[in-house]
Amino acid sequence: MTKRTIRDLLGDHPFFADLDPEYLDLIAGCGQNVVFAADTPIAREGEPADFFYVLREGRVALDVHEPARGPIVVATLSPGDVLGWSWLFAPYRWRFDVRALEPVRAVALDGVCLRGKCDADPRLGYDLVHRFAGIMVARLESTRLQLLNVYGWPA
Amino acid sequence: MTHRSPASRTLEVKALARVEGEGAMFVEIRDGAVHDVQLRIYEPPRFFEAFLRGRSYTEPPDITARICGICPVAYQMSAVQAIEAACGITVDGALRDLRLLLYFGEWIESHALHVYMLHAPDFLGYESAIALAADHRPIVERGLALKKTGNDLVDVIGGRAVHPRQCARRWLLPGADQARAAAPVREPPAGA
Amino acid sequence: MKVDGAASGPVVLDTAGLAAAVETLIGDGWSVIAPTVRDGAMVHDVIESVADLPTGWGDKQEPGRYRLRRRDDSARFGYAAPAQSWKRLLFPPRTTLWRAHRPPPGSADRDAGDFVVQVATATPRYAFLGARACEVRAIEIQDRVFLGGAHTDPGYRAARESALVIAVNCSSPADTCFCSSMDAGPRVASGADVVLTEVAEPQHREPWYLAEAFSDRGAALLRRVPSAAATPEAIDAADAVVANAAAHMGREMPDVDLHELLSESLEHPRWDDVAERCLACTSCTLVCPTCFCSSVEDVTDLTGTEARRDRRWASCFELDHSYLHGGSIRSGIRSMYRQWLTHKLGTWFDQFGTSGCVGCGRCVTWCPAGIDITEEIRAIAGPHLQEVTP
Amino acid sequence: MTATATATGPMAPMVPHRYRVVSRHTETSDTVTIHVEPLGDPIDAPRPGQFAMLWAFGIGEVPISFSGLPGDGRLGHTIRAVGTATSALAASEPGTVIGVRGPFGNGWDVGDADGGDVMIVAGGLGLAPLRPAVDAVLAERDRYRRAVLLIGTRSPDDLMFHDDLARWRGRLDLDVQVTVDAADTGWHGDVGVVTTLIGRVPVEPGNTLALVCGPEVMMRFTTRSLIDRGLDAERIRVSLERNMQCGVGHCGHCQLGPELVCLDGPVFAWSRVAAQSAVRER
Amino acid sequence: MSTDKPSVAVWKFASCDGCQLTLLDCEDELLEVAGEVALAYFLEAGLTSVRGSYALSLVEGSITTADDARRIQEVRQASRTLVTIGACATAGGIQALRNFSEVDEFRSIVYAHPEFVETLGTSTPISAHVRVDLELRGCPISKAQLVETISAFLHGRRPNISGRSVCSECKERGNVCVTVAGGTPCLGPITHAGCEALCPAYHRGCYGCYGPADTTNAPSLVVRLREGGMADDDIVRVLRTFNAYADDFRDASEAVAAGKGAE
Repeated sequence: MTKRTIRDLLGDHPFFADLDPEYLDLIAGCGQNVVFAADTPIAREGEPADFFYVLREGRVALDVHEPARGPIVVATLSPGDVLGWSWLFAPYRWRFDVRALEPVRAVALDGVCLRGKCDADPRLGYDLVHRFAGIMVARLESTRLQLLNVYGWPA
Repeated sequence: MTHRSPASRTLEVKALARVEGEGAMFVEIRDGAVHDVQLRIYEPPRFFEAFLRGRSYTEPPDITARICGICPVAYQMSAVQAIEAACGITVDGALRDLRLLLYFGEWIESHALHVYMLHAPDFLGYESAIALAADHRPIVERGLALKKTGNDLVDVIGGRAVHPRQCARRWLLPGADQARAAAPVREPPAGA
Repeated sequence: MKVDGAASGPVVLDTAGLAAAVETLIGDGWSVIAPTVRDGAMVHDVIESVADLPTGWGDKQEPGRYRLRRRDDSARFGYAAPAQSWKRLLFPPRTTLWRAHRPPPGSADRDAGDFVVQVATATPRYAFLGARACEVRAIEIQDRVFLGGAHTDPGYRAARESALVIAVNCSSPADTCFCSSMDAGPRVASGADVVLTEVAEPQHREPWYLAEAFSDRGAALLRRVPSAAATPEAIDAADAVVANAAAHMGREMPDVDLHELLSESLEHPRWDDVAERCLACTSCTLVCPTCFCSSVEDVTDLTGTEARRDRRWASCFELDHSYLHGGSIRSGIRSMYRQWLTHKLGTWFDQFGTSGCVGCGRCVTWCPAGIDITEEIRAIAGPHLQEVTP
Repeated sequence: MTATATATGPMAPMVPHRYRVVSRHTETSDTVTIHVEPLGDPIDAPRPGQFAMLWAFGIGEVPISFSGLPGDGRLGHTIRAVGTATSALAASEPGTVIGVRGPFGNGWDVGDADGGDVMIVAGGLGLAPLRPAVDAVLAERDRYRRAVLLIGTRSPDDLMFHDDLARWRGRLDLDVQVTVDAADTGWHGDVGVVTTLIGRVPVEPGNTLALVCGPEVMMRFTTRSLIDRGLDAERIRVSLERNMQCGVGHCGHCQLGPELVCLDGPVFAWSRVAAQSAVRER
Repeated sequence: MSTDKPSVAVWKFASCDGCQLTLLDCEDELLEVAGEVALAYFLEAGLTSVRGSYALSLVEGSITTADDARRIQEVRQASRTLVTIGACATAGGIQALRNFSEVDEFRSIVYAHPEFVETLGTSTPISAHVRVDLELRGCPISKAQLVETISAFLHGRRPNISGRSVCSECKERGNVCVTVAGGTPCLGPITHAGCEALCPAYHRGCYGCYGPADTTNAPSLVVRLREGGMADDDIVRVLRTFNAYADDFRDASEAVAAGKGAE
């Protein structure tokens, strides 16, 4: 079995579907394979968001810590999802705690590296922001539905 | 509530349940003589005399009925007579008879209420007519039947037992009832 | 002058013949129901003889207004739709569907106890005398609702199957009538046992009736009453009565595809306009001869030993009509009115293969706000009608 | 004159059949599943997706779908106690006799998925009417290719049918995914609305039948996600709720435009009701 | 009296006693009711002792004094279920006509010594003060609805009380519409059902004693009353009787009084 490169892994991931191959090369240069054991922290609220993760295997949870209740899970992400957009927007800090629910394999992409490449090539920047905006729209909609409490009984 | 001493005592009734209208009574007796009497009417004022001003002459009977739900006919009739007096009208014949019947119905209902449901339990040492019924059900049932007769009379002439509307047309036009033969009004609830 | 079977030709009845028909029916145990005068309007009621029929009475109906009037003849059926329809009798405003009993309180197995269900089985035997074409059509439409689907309504079926319909071709449509444009009148086409055409003579001479049997039961009835064979002149005279009625329809439903128009007009501004006038009082739905909505009420006695299920007329103008999960789907008058009109004239086709409107005009006359559905349709149809309406 | 009614007699379908509660299982804080068996004439055998009118003596009648059809004449109903009648039914201990009318409505028509994939999407209590559909698929598993069950609910505590879930998850030929709207870290499953699950499973749009049941908003968003994934609206089936009182299309309360939900539904192809569902009532 | 039966209390505020009398007027059901519930406080029936808490409180009358405003809080706290009975408790009653005037003037007109008379400036419904579980309409309430409510309470079901209009009951009863066929002004189209269309059945227009229906369009009815020849003063008065302060009636009468909505 041939070893798959970061570029191969990114190229197969739905988030980068139809991305200009030239950009794929560029982005792959900022990436590295990472592994997290089950139940280990991946990121912590307030910390610098230096990376985002392209999830390949295993699910992760986004938690909010509430003093009286402990961590509350606000979302889970699965292989095929992309974790983290804080690297793209100032002040580049994580908004949630992130935890591996299962053994996780992912490609970590260096945010600082990628921001530099986006600044150098606004077309790449536009493409990436566009992709993240799509994800944000979907997550916003999901969040709104969660807030609706559709399964609850009208008071 | 009674505090006894040989020649001095205080009677305090916080709610005079045997008369209509809400009042409390306080009687203080010292050395065998009434020393102080206080009657406190705490029934909230409703100002009928004030808001009747400016109403049409057709309206007082319906409005004054609401002074008392136990004797609405008395107030309606008073209003009717006052208006008729003001207009110089005298009513006689069948209409007067119907009014009397309406009145009689109210009297029967009201007296049965007082005799059977209020006074009898007092005289016989029961907390209420319902407690009385536990020992003397047929008597209470008789009282209720009498009361119902009075109410039925008001209902037939006035349309309903409380705040009737002098709707005697059904009586005056017997055919109107038969017209409803094919169209039964709702029947009373089960167990009624 | 013998009539043999349903297909036999028409006969002529004079007053004595009509009276004999009523007597025969009563003698056979029918409750004969016919229009009578009560409280300033025509209402259906039990009659004991032709003398109870409203001889010489007519009506004047306008949006939101009904008045009786004296006719200058002695017609017994010289008026348009009475205040309410025959629906009252076939689908009564309030019915007890069944009762159930369970052991009285204190019984060992009270809470887990079995219960027994009983239903009322009394079946009325109605003869409807004087039903109009629009009304007979309305009965046929309710037949589709209550009898035409996978489930039949037992109470309706019992009353309907026994009911004898002696219809009358309409001679005197009101200003609010539009049965012609709904293809529901003024001539009775089907659904009756006997169809009469009343020919009123001037100067208060007795009217006479052309009678046609539409069923074996109808023919059998006509055979038992004195009659004369109908001459061609009599038939012509009767035809002229109906033709005259058709020519004097007070209103007209715009000639458009109502089903299509309404399904495309759910956001028409006219709904807001009519919602300003509509009182949501339910009158239109309850006087409508085809409206069939009902609600059930479960009732118990005080001890909880006896339970009863009642069914009563309901209306899409009631807030509770569309109740779901703590709220009502249609909570405003705009929605309620739109539901009524789009159902009556539009989606009724989807559900029962016919319009729900027969053009009897009751919803127009008895609307306390005087809302006229033909006018509402005209407003909604708007541009579609430019060539038709000035 | 009155007569003792047989529910199959002349007053059918108005008269309830007598059924005795034989078991009562608490699903969540406000939801129970009862099983009932006939005391006299049983109702006709129901199909998955149909519903019955359940009557608590003297209290009232409510439409409740069949959540279990063991096939031995017993009926399973999962009831959420929200009103007086549902509360009384949900509180019915074994031995209680209730009234049952039905079965009403059209059912899921699982067979429409013959030879293709089945995707079942349940939101909250919407799993109840889908449970017999899941079992129908599993009973003739060979007729279908891929089978997916996606379940969304408010919180882990609101999950129902734990035994069935364990059984379904134990099968290799059924892909079961569960997500909740909110959870603490004691929950190791997914968090997020049920539509997020749709993006995670492989879908062969031209060859998939989707059965969807849950609150109306959930169904609207779910159908949109399915359509985004390429499904034809005709191949998406939803089960709707309206104020159903008679069950036989006579009372008029459950109208949705041209549809009588009790008769034409409660299961509809989304293509048939999408436009009507978009009408704004106020 | 046995205590395992649910205890029922009847309370009176500013009112005429007619609604609570309706309970005693249920002659055929009264002893049966007494068999199912423990009537624990009912001054009109001679039961005067207040004990603890009540499963069901029937509240008659409106709040017109500071004392009563306090007392209703106590009643609410002592009651598991609180049902208001009648137009006073539900809408402020006829005495709410003061709300459209100056109470000081009213007081000086009626009483020789107004300084002895304690009252608030308004007569308000119970629901303006405490949570109400159910409102029984009517001036007075209907006997059938009262028995139905008690029966429903006993068996834990929703009472069959519809908020449709009086027109519904007229049609159900077979009445001929007094407005359409007789030109008689009638509040039936906007009035809550429950009386079984009593007045129209006797050829009188409905005078709104059950207050507004669930869904009303009073402004449209005002237009119709004007078309029928009623003067604005008359329209204001017809809307201002026993339910004058109920939202829909009040808004309509105030609009007419302010000269709004004139053609």
